[in-house]
Amino acid sequence: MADEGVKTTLLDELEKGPWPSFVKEIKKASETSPVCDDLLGQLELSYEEKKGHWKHGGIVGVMGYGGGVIGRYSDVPEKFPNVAHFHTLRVNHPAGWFYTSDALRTLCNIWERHGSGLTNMHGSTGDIIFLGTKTDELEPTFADLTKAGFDLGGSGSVMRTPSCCVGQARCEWACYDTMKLCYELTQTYQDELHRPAFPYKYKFKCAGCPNDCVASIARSDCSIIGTWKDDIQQDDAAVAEYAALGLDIQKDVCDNCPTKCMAWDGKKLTIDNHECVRCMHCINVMPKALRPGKERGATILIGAKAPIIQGALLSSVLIPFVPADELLETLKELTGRIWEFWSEYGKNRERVGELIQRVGMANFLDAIGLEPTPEMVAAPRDNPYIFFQKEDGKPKDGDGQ
Amino acid sequence: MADEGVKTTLLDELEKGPWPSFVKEIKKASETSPVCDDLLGQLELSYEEKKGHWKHGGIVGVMGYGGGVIGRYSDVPEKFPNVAHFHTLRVNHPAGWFYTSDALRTLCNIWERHGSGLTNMHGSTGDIIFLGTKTDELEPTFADLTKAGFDLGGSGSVMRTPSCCVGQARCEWACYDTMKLCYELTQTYQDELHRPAFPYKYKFKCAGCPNDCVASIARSDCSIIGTWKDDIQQDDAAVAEYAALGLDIQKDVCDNCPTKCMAWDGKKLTIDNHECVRCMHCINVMPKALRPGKERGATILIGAKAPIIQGALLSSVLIPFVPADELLETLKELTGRIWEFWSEYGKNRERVGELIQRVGMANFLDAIGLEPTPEMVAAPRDNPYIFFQKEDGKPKDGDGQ
Amino acid sequence: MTTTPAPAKRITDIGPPHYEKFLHPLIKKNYGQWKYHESVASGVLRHVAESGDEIYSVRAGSPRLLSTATIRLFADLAEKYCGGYLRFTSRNNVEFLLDDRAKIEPLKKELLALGFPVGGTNNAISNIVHTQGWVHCHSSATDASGIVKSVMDALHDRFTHEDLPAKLRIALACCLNMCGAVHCSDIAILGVHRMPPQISKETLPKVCEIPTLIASCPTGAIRSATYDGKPSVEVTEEQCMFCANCYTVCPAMPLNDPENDGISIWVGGKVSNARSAPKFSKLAIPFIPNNPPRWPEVVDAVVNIVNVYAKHARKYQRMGEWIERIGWPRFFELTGIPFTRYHIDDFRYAGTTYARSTHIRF
Amino acid sequence: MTTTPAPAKRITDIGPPHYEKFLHPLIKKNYGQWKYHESVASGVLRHVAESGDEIYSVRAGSPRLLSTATIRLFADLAEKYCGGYLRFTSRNNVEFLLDDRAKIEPLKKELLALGFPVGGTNNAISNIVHTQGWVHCHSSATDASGIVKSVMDALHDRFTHEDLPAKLRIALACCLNMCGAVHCSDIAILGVHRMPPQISKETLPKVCEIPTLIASCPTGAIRSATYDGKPSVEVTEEQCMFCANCYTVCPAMPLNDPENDGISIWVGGKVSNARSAPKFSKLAIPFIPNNPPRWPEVVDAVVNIVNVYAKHARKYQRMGEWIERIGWPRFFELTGIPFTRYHIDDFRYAGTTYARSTHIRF
Amino acid sequence: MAVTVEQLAEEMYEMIKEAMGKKSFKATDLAKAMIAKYGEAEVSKDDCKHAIRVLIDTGRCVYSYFGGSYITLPHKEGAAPD
Ligand code: SRM
Ligand code: SRM
Ligand code: SRM
Ligand code: SRM
Ligand code: SF4
Ligand code: SF4
Ligand code: SF4
Ligand code: SF4
Ligand code: SF4
Ligand code: SF4
Ligand code: SF4
Ligand code: SF4
Repeated sequence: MADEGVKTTLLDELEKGPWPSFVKEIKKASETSPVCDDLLGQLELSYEEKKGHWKHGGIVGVMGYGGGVIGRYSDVPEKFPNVAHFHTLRVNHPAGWFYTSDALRTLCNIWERHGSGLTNMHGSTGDIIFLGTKTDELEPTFADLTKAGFDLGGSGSVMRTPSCCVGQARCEWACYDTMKLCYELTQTYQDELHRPAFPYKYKFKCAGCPNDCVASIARSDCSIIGTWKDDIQQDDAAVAEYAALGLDIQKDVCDNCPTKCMAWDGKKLTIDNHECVRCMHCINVMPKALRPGKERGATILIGAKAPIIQGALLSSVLIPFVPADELLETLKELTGRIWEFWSEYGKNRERVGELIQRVGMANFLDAIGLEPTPEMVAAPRDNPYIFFQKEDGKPKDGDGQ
Repeated sequence: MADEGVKTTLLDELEKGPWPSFVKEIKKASETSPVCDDLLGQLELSYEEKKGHWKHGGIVGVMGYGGGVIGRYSDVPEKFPNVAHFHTLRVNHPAGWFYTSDALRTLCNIWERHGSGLTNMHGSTGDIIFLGTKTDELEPTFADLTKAGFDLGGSGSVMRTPSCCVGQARCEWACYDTMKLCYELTQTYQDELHRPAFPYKYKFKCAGCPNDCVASIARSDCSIIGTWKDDIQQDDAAVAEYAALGLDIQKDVCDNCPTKCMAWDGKKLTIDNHECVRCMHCINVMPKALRPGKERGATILIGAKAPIIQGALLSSVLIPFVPADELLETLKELTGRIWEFWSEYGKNRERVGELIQRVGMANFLDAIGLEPTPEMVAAPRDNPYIFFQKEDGKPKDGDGQ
Repeated sequence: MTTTPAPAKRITDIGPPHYEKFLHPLIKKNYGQWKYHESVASGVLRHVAESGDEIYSVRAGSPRLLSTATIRLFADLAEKYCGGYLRFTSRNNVEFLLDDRAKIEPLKKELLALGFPVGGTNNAISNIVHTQGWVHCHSSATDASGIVKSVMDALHDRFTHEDLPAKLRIALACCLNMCGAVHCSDIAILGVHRMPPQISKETLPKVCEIPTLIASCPTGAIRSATYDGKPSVEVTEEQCMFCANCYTVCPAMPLNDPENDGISIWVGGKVSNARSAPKFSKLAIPFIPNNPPRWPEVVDAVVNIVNVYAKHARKYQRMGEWIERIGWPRFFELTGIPFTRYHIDDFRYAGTTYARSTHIRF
Repeated sequence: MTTTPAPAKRITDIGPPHYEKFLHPLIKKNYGQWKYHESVASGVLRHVAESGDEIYSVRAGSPRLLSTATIRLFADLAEKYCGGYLRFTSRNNVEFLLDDRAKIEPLKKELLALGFPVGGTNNAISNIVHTQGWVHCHSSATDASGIVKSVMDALHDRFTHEDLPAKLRIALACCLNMCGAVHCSDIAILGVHRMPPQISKETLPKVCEIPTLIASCPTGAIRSATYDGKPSVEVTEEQCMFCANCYTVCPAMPLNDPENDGISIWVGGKVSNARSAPKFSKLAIPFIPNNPPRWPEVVDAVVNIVNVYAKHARKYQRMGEWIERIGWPRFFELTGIPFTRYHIDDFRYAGTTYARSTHIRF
Repeated sequence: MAVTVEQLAEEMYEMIKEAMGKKSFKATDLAKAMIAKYGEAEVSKDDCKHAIRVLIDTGRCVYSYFGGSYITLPHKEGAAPD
């Protein structure tokens, strides 16, 4: 038992206070898994020394896959032999992170059998993280997982586990079926998920509307964000009700509209839908009165990533609108072309967003066969350094080269 | 006479239409100056061939000065011998471009005596441009000019002729005396204006208020733009008058205020001056009712330039506020330090704005002895790549270098 | 990669289970047919379908690092109150999906008794997205879970109450790799190094490819050198900005150091397209030393920023929208955070961040 | 440098004459004491001093390229109507300064008769800031004065009437050096090359420093080479974006070419801090061939943009402010200008110009 | 197809062995090398993918990971030695 086995003076401080404590979780797990005592011990050491005690990397995995396991070794194995190996498995979550009690228990059973009993529900990319086991247990864990219908997620230079917002399962604003798309992308690209063949990682995230509850525009190489093309659906009676209940429609709604395309005369709300940029604000404030239009689909954006190493990127518009029922096909076709170009020209560890910046958006569009549209840019160029192409320029003969 | 001497079929087209014609001007000048015939001839050739006919550069000047003359030679001198040489002189204009009829006539006399009789009133930097003469005439022109109290402006790697808006001479909004400052800067730096000692050109422009009628923020390495610190002076009666005359104060004034810090209740205009960013809009719309505050001075900004070669720059804030009566002294001190750093570290043809971008604003501030303030940035950095300095980091001993 | 012998008939590439298996029957029935939602109480949402059906979601805070024991607890609760149906959110909270309004209060009571606060909806502070820290990563400049716990303890009331001007999203990443994707958060807590890589001269030639290593440094601080006659590298310390990219590709270049590692705080990012476009977080506090177990200076800094925001922002203004309204100088004035040379950008887009107008508040 | 022998006693470094000598007595008296102004008529301003004194300014358009004959004409008019006091503006118009209101109309009449339109004040289109072009510069990709004349002929009514939503500033520069500082104009007309430098192999080694030349190219398109055994350079054409910086430092690298030189049009820049911060102009039309003497395609393009703006912009909205309100896609739609690959930035800040939100109008 | 998947696998294996300790190859490096050698008519990207899969599934090669993923010979288990 943790309480007997290890002294955790510092960590014990983190059992106090109203927020649920991860230290308590580790201690709970240590009741059934002795490795957790050593984890506590090493963590306490880190807290004393203000320094991590894990070695760099480690190359382990399950047979045939190039990802899904993060190898991890202690740099003080003599002190904490039970965490000398402490690898994690990334288990691909079900779309939308829905579970039944049974499914959860199945996962618990497997992980108690083979590992520390510690998890992250979930990892930042969306996977179920099985936190800490030994090399010998990897293959058996994998066998039990697949038998139970689960498979590994990604790590290394692969497509990563796609994720999505709750979407049509529980949200009235989902402009397409995010969970279905997420599931189908995951299934379509099983090979790309498990066998590294890219210059670097590639992430998909599917959000049902511009609220982007899965942070796709900030965190995925390919962001699919629901939107609509026609007019906002408006229920005037419900608008009146909000007003009657005290909502200041002018101030709270109209004044916050980014394009100021809404007018409220005290009785009637008028939206100039031609000017609306589908930001969702008015809908968010009055969900009973306003809803996205009926012609639904998504905007496809490309290139988000964290800052390493050229600076963080947000995704940028690639296709302004794809109807909901054409999304999967369009994405498959597009993704094929993107991956082909990226695999051919991407440098090692170059994310697709960085590649686009390096070669220029226009060249990237050429390569993947898309026409430039003004929706792709916040503004046209302001510098005069245009690479006019040969077809446009008519170079004359001369003594030049 | 032009009409007899040269055929200008194409140029003649540009004598038509309501806007005053430069072709007419050249023809007028050709009545007294035969070189203008050849200028017309060569220009007509350019119009036929869609191509300029001047050779690159040419190194001419007046004795002792390194600037103020742009050498120019025709590449078809055999056809147009009178413009075989066609140098321009840049003559430093009086601040604010004010003249008397006499002063203008004096300039005309000199230029008819020594040159083509063609001018630009004025060049883009602000100089009086004497357009076209021969090498032999440079020194005599200069002698006549100085005798009449005029001197040359700049060209090459010098401080260029400072310029300013009309300011307190005729504008109620001038927050400091732009013409005086412009004049005094010009006089202070006569040596730097005439004898190239910098990595590249350096321009001052002085605008009396944020309307920036001399485009200083876009066109000068050092921009001095008037502003105020206290509250906008407000005349409620005059506001009411504007309203009575039909100005929609809510829509035209308040709604256009960038910080929305104005409120109009139909009777009284209230400005939250604490939030005002001194944009001038409300004052521009109601000059009789609103005026800049009484605590006046200027913001000093640094670094504007045209795009060659790192891309165009606008000036950025260096000192948010300098009281009007301290401006000249502050600028002298600051400019000394800026020029010292720039001369030491600037690469050949590197403008000061480019240097700042290259070495980083913080290092530039260190070098010129200014403290960083948040007014200098539109926003703090969004990337985590901070060059922590040694004083802050406490590097330990180890096996590192 | 070391793999252990696999059983004869291995199952691979099956992907995750189909989500439909896990959907509450009422959700399956009304899939794509939701009409509107409303807040029932803090942490409790009511979604109403076109059919008139209603589903209630009760959201509980989670430390994310969960023992199977706790997961079993959640499973038990789900079974007891909602037919075994639950989900986790994109911010690692757990959501119980109920079709019976009457069961909300009992469930809440039980959750609270077990130490799981209910909240995080609407204009509350939700869970902190975070990463591994000293619990599992080799790369960390700080711990993750310990800081999250300390900060959420202090912000607990902001989780259980929906009374902020708008949503406020906090995220933490323990190094510049930013697995917590903190770059677009209202408040971001980011572990930073301040010590250049300390080259392990002995191991370097054995474990690293030198050209790859040299190429990895964005500032060109790494040059080739020889050590004991063997190829190695050296680092020009003035050119290092501690990104640790060299360490990612070469284990012999560790940067971590007890005194020089610590925390930076960033503010004003957002992800949603609501009102304004998504924004990056910007630097607020360059460095706070690591002070485990409870990082009091970090907690104070975050709480201070939250309080100032809560007091001054207008309704519906996210952190970044508020700061854009009042201007960055005022943000520093109101929070009392000093503005330093480190706040001024000097990376590739630095030029675009200088104040290129005279719009100034005095 | 070639200098001619100078007279014994040279006067140097005296600077320009002191401006006070040239000020109207009424201006000198009320210097710094102006109270307000108003528009009397298009092209005529009335400034009122605290003292109650009034000065009238009558602004006339000028081709900037002036013969001494015309300058003498202005001098005569100034003497006749306003004691000999006049000035030029920062946009090269001439302003007559009158203390007698009664003289305004006669002066205007005489100006008009002489072919000098009165206007350019307030929300009119003022004079076009421009440069030398084929009249004097070696570097030009187009003429300056000819285009300005043609465009202003077409926009003459917009000069003499103050009926635009806001000020509209046009500028022209005949090459990328941008002496007309067109980079922050409501409408910018910019001469561009589209042909890589044509190396004059014979002269190059004689007139240029090869290392300086190579260093001058921002894209690294110039590499050293030998020609006839002598050191020279060659240009990788695909890497050239026609900036002509190489030509500025080396005369043996001319880029100009009748077929490939032409005009690009840029829109939406501004300088003032009124309402919004100063902005750069953005690309509207990448290329229009040079078509002297009257460049009809350029004139049409500018007039079209002005008309669309005049029709759609709200009061007080400058070109760029209007476009930001309606969005760039709509700008291209309303003006009928095609959007091409050239509009997408690929220079150093390119990444900041991509549309990184879902804010889209359909 | 003139070149069999097995042949490709064998050649890739040799490549990897040769460069061991000097350079690591990514999947695309291997594919590019094979296509360069035999030409697109003889060898497709898919062939190369299959060849890599053969190498991995038989355990002759494994994936490694340092910032990005590489294909290498199997080696002793463990983290980077210090
Ligand atoms: C459950 C969840 C989706 C999921 O698949 O897991 C979700 C669910 C809802 N979101 Fe969200 N959002 C969820 C993460 C997000 C995120 C992602 C994140 O935080 O990392 C964002 C982007 C945040 C950002 O911009 O930085 C997000 C931005 C929004 C917004 C836009 C808020 C804004 O004004 O910027 C709304 C609209 C609103 O709240 O008015 C919204 C609204 C909603 C609604 C009301 C949608 C609906 O009609 O059902 C849901 C209840 C929200 C609530 O908490 O009150 N949701 N929502 C996520 C809950 C996370 C949590 O546990 O707290
Ligand atoms: C486990 C996880 C953090 C967590 O606690 O949740 C994680 C952990 C690691 N990430 Fe990450 N990343 C995790 C999500 C992310 C995210 C967030 C996301 O996917 O939404 C990001 C930012 C988004 C992005 O992809 O840019 C992220 C950006 C990185 C980066 C920087 C990549 C870049 O291009 O900027 C690295 C460094 C690298 O790949 O070399 C990295 C590298 C790592 C490594 C493998 C460390 C390394 O240098 O090799 C970490 C292993 C930690 C460990 O010991 O377990 N991790 N990583 C997340 C994966 C769990 C999952 O599968 O669900
Ligand atoms: C005479 C001149 C200054 C000088 O020293 O020569 C001048 C004079 C005045 N300007 Fe200006 N501006 C002058 C060039 C400018 C410039 C520079 C330029 O165009 O290159 C600008 C910046 C333009 C830009 O932003 O691109 C400029 C931006 C303004 C503004 C701000 C307009 C806006 O809304 O953005 C005002 C305020 C207004 O008009 O409401 C203004 C207002 C004024 C006032 C009303 C100031 C006053 O109270 O006397 C003057 C009469 C303006 C008029 O034309 O109606 N002046 N003004 C310049 C006349 C040029 C011309 O011949 O047309
Ligand atoms: C005469 C004038 C244009 C005009 O018609 O008004 C002019 C003419 C020339 N400029 Fe300029 N510049 C003139 C104002 C400007 C301005 C506007 C300003 O000062 O407000 C700019 C943009 C602002 C700036 O300084 O960035 C300007 C930016 C340039 C540049 C690009 C500099 C840069 O750092 O980006 C060059 C190229 C160079 O210096 O190598 C240049 C170079 C030239 C040269 C000397 C050509 C050359 O490559 O050497 C031109 C000589 C033309 C001739 O034959 O007379 N000129 N030049 C202007 C000077 C008249 C005067 O003294 O009043
Ligand atoms: S992104 Fe939109 S559709 Fe998806 S859960 Fe959030 S609000 Fe609903
Ligand atoms: S969705 Fe946004 S842009 Fe559209 S009307 Fe509503 S608030 Fe305005
Ligand atoms: S810049 Fe300001 S002070 Fe100067 S003329 Fe223009 S409006 Fe007047
Ligand atoms: S000067 Fe500008 S910011 Fe200040 S109150 Fe007037 S309109 Fe608003
Ligand atoms: S943010 Fe850095 S330290 Fe934290 S888990 Fe990711 S890679 Fe590891
Ligand atoms: S930490 Fe970053 S900047 Fe410093 S040496 Fe390593 S790669 Fe270069
Ligand atoms: S813009 Fe170019 S061509 Fe025109 S005057 Fe300036 S340097 Fe010469
Ligand atoms: S024109 Fe510019 S890009 Fe082309 S070769 Fe010359 S310097 Fe290089």
